[in-house]
Order: sequence, then C-alpha cells, then structure tokens
Amino acid sequence: MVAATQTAAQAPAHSTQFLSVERLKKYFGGVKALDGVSFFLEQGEVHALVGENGAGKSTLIKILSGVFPYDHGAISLDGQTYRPQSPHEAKERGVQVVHQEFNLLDHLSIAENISIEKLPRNRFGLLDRPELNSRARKALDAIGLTDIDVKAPVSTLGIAHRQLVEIARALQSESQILILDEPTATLTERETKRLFELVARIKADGVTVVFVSHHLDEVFEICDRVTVFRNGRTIATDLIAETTPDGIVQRMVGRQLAGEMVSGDEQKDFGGVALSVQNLRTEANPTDTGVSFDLRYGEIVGIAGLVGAGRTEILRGIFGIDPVRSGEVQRDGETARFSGPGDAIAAGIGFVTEDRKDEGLILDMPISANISLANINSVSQAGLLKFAAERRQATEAGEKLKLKYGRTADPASSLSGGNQQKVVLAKWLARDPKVLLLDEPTRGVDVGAKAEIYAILKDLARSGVALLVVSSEMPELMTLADRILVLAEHQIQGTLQRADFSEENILKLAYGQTELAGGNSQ
Amino acid sequence: MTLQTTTDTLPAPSRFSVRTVLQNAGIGRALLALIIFFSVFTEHFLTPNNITNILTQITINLVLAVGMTFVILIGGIDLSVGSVMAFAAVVAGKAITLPGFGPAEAIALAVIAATLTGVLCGLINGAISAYWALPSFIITLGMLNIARGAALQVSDAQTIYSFPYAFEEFGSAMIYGVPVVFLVALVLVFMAWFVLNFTVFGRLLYGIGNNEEAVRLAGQSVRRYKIAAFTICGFTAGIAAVVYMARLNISSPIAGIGFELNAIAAVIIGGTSLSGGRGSVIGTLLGAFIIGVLANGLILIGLSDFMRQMITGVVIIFAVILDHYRAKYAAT
Amino acid sequence: MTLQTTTDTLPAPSRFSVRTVLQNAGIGRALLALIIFFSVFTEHFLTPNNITNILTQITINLVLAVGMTFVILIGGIDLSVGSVMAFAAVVAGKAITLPGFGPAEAIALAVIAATLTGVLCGLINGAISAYWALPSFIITLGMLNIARGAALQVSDAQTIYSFPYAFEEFGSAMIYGVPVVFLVALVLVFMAWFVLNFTVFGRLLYGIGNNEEAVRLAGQSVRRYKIAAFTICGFTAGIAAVVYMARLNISSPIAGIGFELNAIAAVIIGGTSLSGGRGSVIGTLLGAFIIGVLANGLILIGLSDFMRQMITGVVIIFAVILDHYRAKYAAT
Amino acid sequence: MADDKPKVGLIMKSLANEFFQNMMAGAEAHQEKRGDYELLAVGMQNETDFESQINAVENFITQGVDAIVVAPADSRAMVRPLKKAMEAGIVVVNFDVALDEDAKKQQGIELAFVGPDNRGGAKLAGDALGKKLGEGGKVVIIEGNPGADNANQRRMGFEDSVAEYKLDLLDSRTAHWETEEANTVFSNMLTAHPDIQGVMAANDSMAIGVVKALESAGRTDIMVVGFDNIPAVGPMIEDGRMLATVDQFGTDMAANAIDLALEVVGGGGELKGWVKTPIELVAAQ
Ligand SMILES: Nc1ncnc2c1ncn2[C@@H]1O[C@H](COP(=O)(O)OP(=O)(O)OP(=O)(O)O)[C@@H](O)[C@H]1O
Ligand SMILES: Nc1ncnc2c1ncn2[C@@H]1O[C@H](COP(=O)(O)OP(=O)(O)OP(=O)(O)O)[C@@H](O)[C@H]1O
Ligand SMILES: [Mg+2]
Ligand SMILES: [Mg+2]
Repeated sequence: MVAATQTAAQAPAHSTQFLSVERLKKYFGGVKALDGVSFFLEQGEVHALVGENGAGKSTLIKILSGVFPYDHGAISLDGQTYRPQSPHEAKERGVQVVHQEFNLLDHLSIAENISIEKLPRNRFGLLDRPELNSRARKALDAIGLTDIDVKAPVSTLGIAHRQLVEIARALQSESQILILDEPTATLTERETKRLFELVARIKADGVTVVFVSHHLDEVFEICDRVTVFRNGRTIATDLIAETTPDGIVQRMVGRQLAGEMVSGDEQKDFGGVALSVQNLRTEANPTDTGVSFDLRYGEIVGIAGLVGAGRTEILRGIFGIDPVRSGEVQRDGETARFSGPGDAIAAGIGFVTEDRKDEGLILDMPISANISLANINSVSQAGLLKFAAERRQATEAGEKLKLKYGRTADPASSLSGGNQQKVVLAKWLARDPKVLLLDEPTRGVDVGAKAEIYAILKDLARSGVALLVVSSEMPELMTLADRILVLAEHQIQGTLQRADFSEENILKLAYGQTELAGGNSQ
Repeated sequence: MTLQTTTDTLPAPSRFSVRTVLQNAGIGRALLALIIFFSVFTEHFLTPNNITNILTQITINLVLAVGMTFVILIGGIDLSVGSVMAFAAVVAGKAITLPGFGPAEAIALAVIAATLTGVLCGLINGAISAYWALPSFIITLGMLNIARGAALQVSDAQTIYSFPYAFEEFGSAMIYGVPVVFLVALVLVFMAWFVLNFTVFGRLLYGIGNNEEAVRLAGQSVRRYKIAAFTICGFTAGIAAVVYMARLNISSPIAGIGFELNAIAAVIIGGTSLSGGRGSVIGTLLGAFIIGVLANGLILIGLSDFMRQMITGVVIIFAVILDHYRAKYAAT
Repeated sequence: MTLQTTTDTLPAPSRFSVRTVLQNAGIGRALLALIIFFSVFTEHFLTPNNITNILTQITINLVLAVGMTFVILIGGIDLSVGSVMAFAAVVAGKAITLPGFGPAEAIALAVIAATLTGVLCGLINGAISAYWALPSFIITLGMLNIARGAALQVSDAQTIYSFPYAFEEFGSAMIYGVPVVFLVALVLVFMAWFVLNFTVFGRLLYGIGNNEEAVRLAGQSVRRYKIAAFTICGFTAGIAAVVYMARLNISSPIAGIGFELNAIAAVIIGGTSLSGGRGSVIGTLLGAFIIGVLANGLILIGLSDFMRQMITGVVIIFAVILDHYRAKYAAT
Repeated sequence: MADDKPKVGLIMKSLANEFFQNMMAGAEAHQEKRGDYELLAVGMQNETDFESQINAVENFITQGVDAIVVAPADSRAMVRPLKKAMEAGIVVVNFDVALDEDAKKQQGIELAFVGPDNRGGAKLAGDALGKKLGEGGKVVIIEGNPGADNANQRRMGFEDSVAEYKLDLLDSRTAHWETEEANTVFSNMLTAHPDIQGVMAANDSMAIGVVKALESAGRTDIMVVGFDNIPAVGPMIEDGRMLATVDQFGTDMAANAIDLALEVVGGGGELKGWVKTPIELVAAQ
C-alpha cells in the first residue's frame, strides 16, 4: 500500500501526451462495442482501464494492437495518426499486448512461444536454440516460474502458467506501450506480486503500461491514472491519488452499488455427505497419498493453493475427465466409477471449467445453444429442439447473471470475456446440479456481477446444493466458503474453518508451512 | 413460404440467420452467374430437356454430398463414398439378380442390400475413427481400398445387368419434367436440413465440429455422434448406389471412382468448413448445382475436353473467391 | 550417433525428444512388422535386388510427400500434386526434346522447366488460398483440374519420349545398390527435416499450423509463410516430375493420377496431423516406406489384385491403430 | 518338382476392367489345362498407373521368371524396362497394345506382338456404323481415357471409318471408360447436337451409358456401336438398342501369348513381328 501511494505521487507532472484516442467508435453489426472513447496516455505512466463486463475495454485494446480497424474517431501516436492495419504494424510502432484470451501455440515449446515474435538466429541464420532456451529461462525466472522446463510444450501447462508465459512473451520485445488485458484473472497472489514488480521496473524504463483488471485493489496498487468505461464510452479519467475505489465503482455502474454482501456468518446445518473423495490420485498427481475430503449438501468448500498446486486436477479427477490412478470418489456414500463426464453429470454433478475458450464454450454457436448444452434434454422433446424454451432459458439466465449481449442467437464469441464466463456458469446452473464443481468461477467477471454470482452460489448452497470452489482469489474463497482446503504440491496442506480465514493463513499453508497465525491445521 | 414463417419463430441461428441466407445466396450468386452465362452462350442450356438432364446428372453427387455434409460438419472426411457406392451397387446387383424373386421383392431386396452395405461400411469407418480417435482421412482411405477390392471381388470385375423392368421405370420416371431420383435426393436434403437444424442430434454435431472437448465435458457421448455421422454418410452412399442402378440398369464394380472428391467439393463450395462446425446442407445443394451446371454447360458450349477440364478448375476457384467477397460484405 | 549427440544439446522438443523418437518408432514398428512378415512369407523380399526395387518405387511418392508435409503442417492440403507433376513433366518433356540442344543442355533445360512449372503452380495455389483465406482443398482441387487439362493440352494427349541417354542413366544409376533418385529424395527429406527443425521459418510453419491467429497476433506475416509452404510443395512436384521422367523415360500427360492421395497418406501415416502443427518429415519417410513395402510385398506373396487392394486398406488402418497404442503408452 | 516348371510373369492392365479380368481368367484356365508352367500375374491399380507395370517388370526380374507376357499400359514407357528384362535373359512377349515402333528402335530391341490391333478393331465397328448411315451421317465419338494407348488407337480407328465413309463427326469426348460418365457426357452432347445419328463408344461400358441416355431422351433413331463385347451388351444388340460391338476374344489373347512365350523358353526359335489373332464384329443376326 505504501508503495502504491508513492507511485501515485510520482505521476508525471509534465504531461507528455503521446497516445491520444478521440471519440473512437467501433460497431459489430448493430452492436456498438465502442461508442465514443476518448483518453490519452502519458509517457511512463501505468494507466488502468476499468469497467463492467462488455464495457469495451478489450475492444479498444484490440484496435490499438491492430487486430481490427475502427470505424470512426482518431488515434494519434507520437503526434502521428495511428491506424494499425495488422498486429505487425502495431508492434512496429512499439505497441505490445497481452490479450485477454490466450494466443499460445500448444504444440510448440514454451521457449518457442516466448520468442515467437522474433525467434533468435545464430550467425548462420538458423534458429539459435541455446539462445532461445536461455532467453526463455531468463524470462520465466523473472516472473518466478523457476521450476518450469522451457522445452516442454505449452499443452502441458495449466491455465495460470499459460498466462504467465503470455506475459513473459510480451515482455520480450522492446516496446513503448505495454497493454495487459486482465493478466491477473487467473493468477494467485504470489504471481500477481511478481508481475507488479516487473511492471514497476519497466515503468522505470519509461514504458507506458495499460492495465485492465476487475480487481480495484490492484488498480490502486500500481496505477497512476484510471479511465472508466461504461457501455462503450469513457466516463472519466482520474488520477488514482485523487479517487477512491468506491468512487470508481460508482462511475463504472452509474449508480451506487448495493452494500457489500454480508458474509453470512450464520450457523448452517449441512446435510449428509454428498461427495466423498478418498486418497484420490489422478495421472498428474505424483504423490502417493492422494487427496481426501468430504463435501456435504448445503456446504461450500473452497480449495486454495498456488498455481500448479493441483487444484484443477482434483476437479477433473472427480468429474471423470482424467483417469483416476488410485483412490476413489463416493457419491451419496456409494462408490462412483465415472468413466466420463456423462456419468458424473448423470450422478448430479456439474463442472465449471477454468478454461472457457477450450473447454467451456462452443464459441461459434449461439449463446442460447451454449447455455442449453448440458441440459439439452430439458429444452427438447423427442429429440426435437424447442427453440422458444431454449431462448427463454437463455434470456432468464442472462437476466439473472446480468449478461450483456445483443441477442441470444449471437455466437458466444461476440461476448466480452467476462460475459463468456457468465455463459459457462449459466450452462451449469441451468442443469440444477446436486454437486457443483467450480474452477475459477468468476475469472474476468466485473465487481458488480461478481457479487451477483456470489449471491447465486450462496443461494444454491442454501437450497442444499454442495459446492466445491477452486479459486485463486483469496477474498472470493473467504466470502463464499464454509471451509477452505489449502493445497500444496498436490496434497492438502491444511483445512481452515471460517474462524481461521485470513489471507495470511491461506498463504502460509499454500507455501507449505503448517504453523498458523490463528487456529491450527487439522 | 411456410418454411419462412417457421424459421421466424424457430431460429436456429448460426444456420438460418440472415447471415447464412446471405452466405448461401453468395454461392447462389456464383450459380446464377453461371446460369446466365450459359443461357446467353448456348440456346440449348435453358431448355426443359436440358434442365431435366442437369437434375438427373447431379442427383448421385447430391446424394453423396448430403451424407458428406454430416461427416465434414463434425470435422471428419469420408474418402470412401465412391468405393462404398460401388460395393453397395454390386451387392445389390447380386441380390436383385438372384433367381426366384418377383420384381417387387427383388427390388426391395436390392434396396435393402445397398443401404445395409452402405450403413455397414459407414459404421466401420465411424467406429474405428471414433473409438481410437484416429484421423478419418486415413481410415476412410483404407475403406476406399477395402470396398473397391470387395466390389471387384464380389462381382468378379463383371458388370452386373438385367434388372427388373420396374426398376428402370423408377430410374427414368419424371414428375412434371423433374426426375423422381432427383426428388429422392431433394427429400434427403430436406431431411438433413431438418435434422441438422431442429434436432438435438444436429445441434450436437455442429457442437462437436466446433469444440469437441466442450461437448464432451457437457456429458455428451461424442463417439456415438461421430459414429452416427459416418453411418449416415454410408447410408447415403447406399442410396446413391440404388440411384445409380436405377438410372443405368447395371452395377459396375468400377463405378464411382473419384466421386468422393466431387462430393467433398460440393460440400465445401457450399460453404461448409473443412475443419467442421460451420456450414449447411442448403449450401451443399447449391454446391452440387454449381458442379453439375458447370459440367453440363461447358459441354454444351462445345469446349474441348482439355479446355473444359481447365476451365472447370478456374471456375471452381472463382466461385469460392466470389463467395469470399460476399461473405466479407455480409459480415460488415 | 552424431545425430544423437546433437539432439542432446539441441533438443527440438515436440519433434525430436525421446517421445518423438518413440512416436516415429511406433509407426516404425508397424513397418518392421511388415518387413518381418514379408521376409518370412516370401524369400524374394529381403533380396538386394528387391530392396533396390522398393527404394526406386517409393521415390516419387516420397518426394511428393516431403512437399506435402509442409503444406499439411500449416493445416492445408494440396490435391494438385499429381496433376502438377504431370504438367511439369510434359512441359519438361517438350523442353528436353527441343531440337538443337546437346544432351547436357537439354537435361538442364528440362530440370529447370519442371521445377519452374511446379513452383509456379504451387505459388498460385498458395497465393490464392492465403490471399483470400480460402480453403486450400478447393483451390488445389481447382489446380488439379487446371494442371491436368494443361498437361493434356500441351502434349496433345501424347506420351512424349526419346530423352537423352544421360537422363536415363541418371534414372537408373545406383550407388552400392541404392538408386540415385532415392538418394535425391533422401536429400530432400534431410533438407526438409533441417528446415523444419532448425530454422525460424520451420518453427513458424509449425506455429501457423498450430494456431494461425496466434502467429498473426505475434506480428508475423502468416500469408507469406503459407505461400512459401505451397510453393515448396509445388517445387517437390517438379522434382517428382524429373524423377518420373528419368525413371520412365517418357512424359505422360496422364501420369500421377491419384498420387496426391498416396502422398497425403504417407504424411498422415507418418503421424503428421491433418489439422496442422504436429508431425515430422521423418514420420513421412516411414509412412512412404510403409506404403511402398506393402505394395511390393503383397505382390511378391502373390495375392490377387482385388485381395491386395483390400489388404492394403486393412493394413493401412491397422498401422494407424498400432500407432495409436504406441502413442498412448509413450504418453504415460 | 514344381520348381522345375518355367515361370511366366503376366503383366496385365487394370483387372478392374472386365475385359482384362476375362483375359486373366482365360490365362488361369490355360495354366490349369497345360499345367506345365507357373503363372505369376500382376495387374495395375488403374489405367494410368504405369509405375506399377514397371515395378512389376522389376519384381519379375527379381523373382527370376523365364518369360514375361505383357499388355503395356503405355507403349513407350514400357520399352526400357522390358529391355532390361530381355537383357536379363527373360523372354518377352507383347500383346494387346503394341509397343511403340520408334521407341523400340531407339532402344534397339525387337519383340513379338500378339493380338489384334485396337485401331483395326475400332474401325470394324466404325465401318458397321458408316455402312448403315452412309455419307454425311452425323456421328460422335465417346473416347476412353485421353493419353491411354488403347483409347488413342480406338479413337483413330473410329476416325479412319469417319474418313472412309465421309461421316460428319460432330463431337468427340472422353468419358474415361465409365458408364455413368458416358451417360452424362452423351446426354449433354445430345442436347447440343440433337441431330446425332450415330455414336461410336470406345468400350461397351460407355456404350451402355449411351444407350441409357438415349432411352431417357426417348430417342430410338440413333445407332450405337461399342467395343469389347461384354456380356451386358448382349441383350442390347439382340433387341436393337445397339448396332454392334467388337469381340477381340480377350479370353484367349493372353493364353495365346503365353503359349508363344513358352515355345521360345522351351527352345523354339525367336519370335518377331505381329502374330495376329482373330477379331470379329458382333451384330444382331
Ligand atoms: N466480435 C464481436 N462481435 C460482436 N460483438 C462483439 C465482438 N467483440 C466484442 N463485442 C461486443 O462489444 C462489447 C465490448 O466488448 P469487450 O470485449 O470490449 O468488453 P470488455 O470491456 O473487455 O469486457 P470484459 O471485462 O468482460 O472483458 C460487448 O458488448 C461485446 O458483446
Ligand atoms: N491439461 C494439462 N496437461 C498436462 N499437465 C497439466 C494440465 N493441466 C495442468 N497440468 C499440470 O498439472 C499440475 C497441476 O495443475 P493444476 O492445473 O491442477 O493446478 P492448479 O492448482 O489448478 O493451477 P492452475 O492455476 O494452473 O490452474 C501442474 O504442474 C500443471 O502444469
Ligand atoms: Mg475484456
Ligand atoms: Mg487450475
């Protein structure tokens, strides 16, 4: 926090306005993605873009990075008009970007991915592998991924690691503007910290950083100024030092947000054990003890841990996606042998995956079709689709989750990142599962919608559904969970009850310590 | 007209939105251009007789292409349809010429034999490629060889002939100048369109072509659907065999060589993506027409064989380029 | 041995790791099984003479498959290689039989004519499909027709013959029983392997096949690389034409029909993914061997033609199934 | 002591073709009957697959056969490999399509050709049509695979008839030997030239396609001739839907060639020139 105020204080006094955007408009058919965006960047600042899901942040970023052109308005960079026709041109002008959705080459090595923009050549003009690998090594070390083999293909990485590889890649080339679109959405505290250190360092070198996040505390920690988006327009740009998180939220949503949710401390009565996991080991788990825990009806159990601690693999194992090496899963006290997701779903389980692009959504298909995918039988009769029912279901889910979309018939790819995440959630909510597994359920979701989602999840629990939530956001787990399992190295390091919830305790366990500040690990 | 209204209340978006209609219209425009061109340059083109001819000539390709659409939509490919058609025709030819059956029974037997053979080959294609998650290109290439070898073996490389008269009747029957076999193909197109747009099955096929993993994680048995798609493709190969037999009154073990490429071309010219997930059987219908009209028209204007082959290639390329521009303008 | 050491210091992970060697060994195992089978069942199989024969016989397919590997790695396909080979051979045949040149010049002229023709056709394929972002399947299908028509037109459907004696010499020359033309193919394989693994160009081709959009977003010109891949494929078609001419001493306008399927099959049996981004040219080499050994061996054991065709299909399917199990065990 | 029997390598064209299939059957029956030689037969994948014929020659050299009897897919491409075989001491007899004279001369080899001549056969059929139509009769040709030798020769045979009878050749197109394609192609030719009076099809499979096209068009005034005399055209000639076809007695052709080859192997004198075999026009009685 101290550091944050300092950076804010150092906000550039002499305004060197080197990128300015004026009344920018971008339409997708009838959808006004950007409807008058104006702001400017000063050299060497860290500039935050905030706004609700679908407000237009990523669209602006894609325009700045040459992914697609704009319809109206003007951009100037270094005093010249800026209208990049391709990502290549944007990069030539010194604009570097980490997009919200990943753009990695799964079958290529991490090292190759990191240097893909400019693969090193040796003096014969050939690919310089030693240089390639050592560059990657350095880049990964810089962001703290010291234990990852740079020669491994990206497909072996979990989602947070992929995000870090993306960041490492963007940091490779010299740039004058570095744009980070929600880089922290899947990161845990540790990685986020390290990222911020890096940002501070490149800022010191005079690089301007544009930072998008739904975590206002992060914005306040590293940014100098903040521009607020609402419905495709910029509402205001403020000096961080002169504003407060509440003020920003108010601008974002255009109204006062209903007070923070009361984190219900009421004593709850849980039902019987819905899901019992015993010494579960999947193919990816190298330990020989595995993981054991119980989940009761009406209970929300959180799973915390650092990136790569093995959280996702537990959910995948339970849901029958990855083969189980040993141990077992019991559903309502009976041993369940799921040979695939179909079996798990038949047993009343749902699974919100962390990777919406590859596993969660059918991007080219309509929103309504995505929402009905897991419960297609309820919107069909005798194998025939009931389109009206399907549309109704989508509309209802959209209202409930505050989805921002054009029509339910639009493809899911037309949604903003946060809204896509809501569609993944809606898909499983529509299914009325008895047990719901959620992996990073609010990844990329804005502050307001997050609160809604928490309320919905709590309601579900109250109505007797058992929830297992994996999240990299400790506040999220502490708001939602009745109990938090902390994972380290594929094993449960400890379990925290509500009374012991604190970021410090979670972190300690996550780092492998067992001594806690308050209570004790069981 | 009725269809139009139904569509308004039951939109199956990515297939029947304004955009898709435009998309089809795009390739439809290429078709129109061809038709206008040929009408201007040869008086014979727009005659009732010639239209009947074109309809007859595209029937087999259209039937095969309908099944192929299912396979391509799930991101697969079926190279075996031409051979399977020949195999089915030979088996059916053996069946229909069995002694001791009346014409009606013999024909029924042949139809059953042809479709069963087709279905069986398709099932094998689908089962192997789905069960072991193998590239359907190679599996169906294997089947191409197997079915062709089998067709030759069963028939001993002889043309089978002398089918019941009623069968010929069916092959050359017309309703208002429209060949009955073409109507059969149209019915298949309609059924495919219906299945793809209005059933859970069709929806999931599109889903699998788009993102197989997402469909799997939603608890659906991807394998089963894949097998079904290949089986449908085998089925249409069987139907194509029946049409072939009825039209030509023979079963030839060397029929259908290269038909797979034509069928795939119809599907892709019709706008279906080879990587799966996008496309429509209406596009396939138009694609089959383009190929058929081109073949017919170029002969009518009297181009030599070699020039004709070259021009065919050029026009196919131009058609998709044209379609590209259409798609671009439709998108903005 | 040297290779082994190099690999240790310069690992090209997804291509030359232990896993990849195993992967190749997987299909290599299928090859080994075939070889053992044929050696047991026919004494003629493992004779020096027959080995020479096999090497000669797989050369053209191998050459075509090397170029095809590039195209398939970027997620494309080239159906035109067989026709382009014929067209290149015909053009080169016309060139080599021009009067007034000494043998050396005539041969040089022919080689240049063949490769230029191939390169040009490949360039057109690549340029059109990259520029308009069209499916290469259709574009190269168009080229298949264009090149074939052109070959027939240029040659007037006549086989061109009577080439300089030195050319035949080259076609049938041996070094320790290894045909020189096969060595040429091996050199191409080696060059391709080197380019794909040790140059920036090669890595970007893998990248494009893997995720084209990501490579574009990384600021690379995807189009240029795509065009290059198709041009390389055209180039190998030109080289195949030279080999064809040297080996058969004729240029036939109907040469190479169906060669595209064989080349694609070699690539895919060799483990390269049709959707791009994964695979190796070493696999292609093994794939070409499987196809060649199978064709040779099945004739030697005296199978009838139809049975042979069926068995070929079955073995192709089995080879990829076997490969699947290998890949599975290698993965764990 | 089966090993003492001479081995004869028979190289056919695509056995997927009825004509060669029958020829093959004839050869097998012949081998059965004589019983004093071993028959190794190889076909090709398709008509344009010259490579596999060349490979077959190479394989036969490897296997050490005593004689090779070959129906070349390309009259020029096969010359050099066959020369290699002759140099290896193998007796080579050529049938069905004669090897190109110039090419043979160039390679400095001579060998016997057994069989009828495709060109002459086609002319027989063409003449039958020419006689019926008389001068100025409007005809079209349905060709085989362009570039294939027997297709070329049959086309030339038809063209000889056209010249001799002063017929009016309206169009000439390939249907690649295939029934369905012939049906399509001819339907379209008929649309373009409704005044066609006669059709010369380079094989019977295509003739069947033509006959079906005529039936669909309701035309009974057009005469069709074919080639090969496959069983399926029997009824058509019988009931007048086809005018005539040509029988080359393919069943015996390979057998005859084998006989000749064995003679040489057994010490008979060298063979040269053209050993003609019968050929016959088949028309309704
Ligand atoms: N390709 C597209 N087609 C149609 N509409 C689009 C497309 N891309 C974005 N949109 C629309 O543009 C609007 C802005 O989206 P954008 O992705 O910029 O939002 P965002 O501010 O980044 O949101 P989030 O915080 O959820 O990432 C949304 O309403 C979205 O639906
Ligand atoms: N799809 C995958 N294929 C191979 N390895 C994987 C895959 N997903 C994760 N891993 C590896 O398994 C280990 C555990 O990953 P897991 O995804 O379960 O961790 P996590 O705690 O959920 O972390 P993350 O924040 O990355 O999701 C990590 O080392 C990761 O690299
Ligand atoms: Mg966004
Ligand atoms: Mg995870």
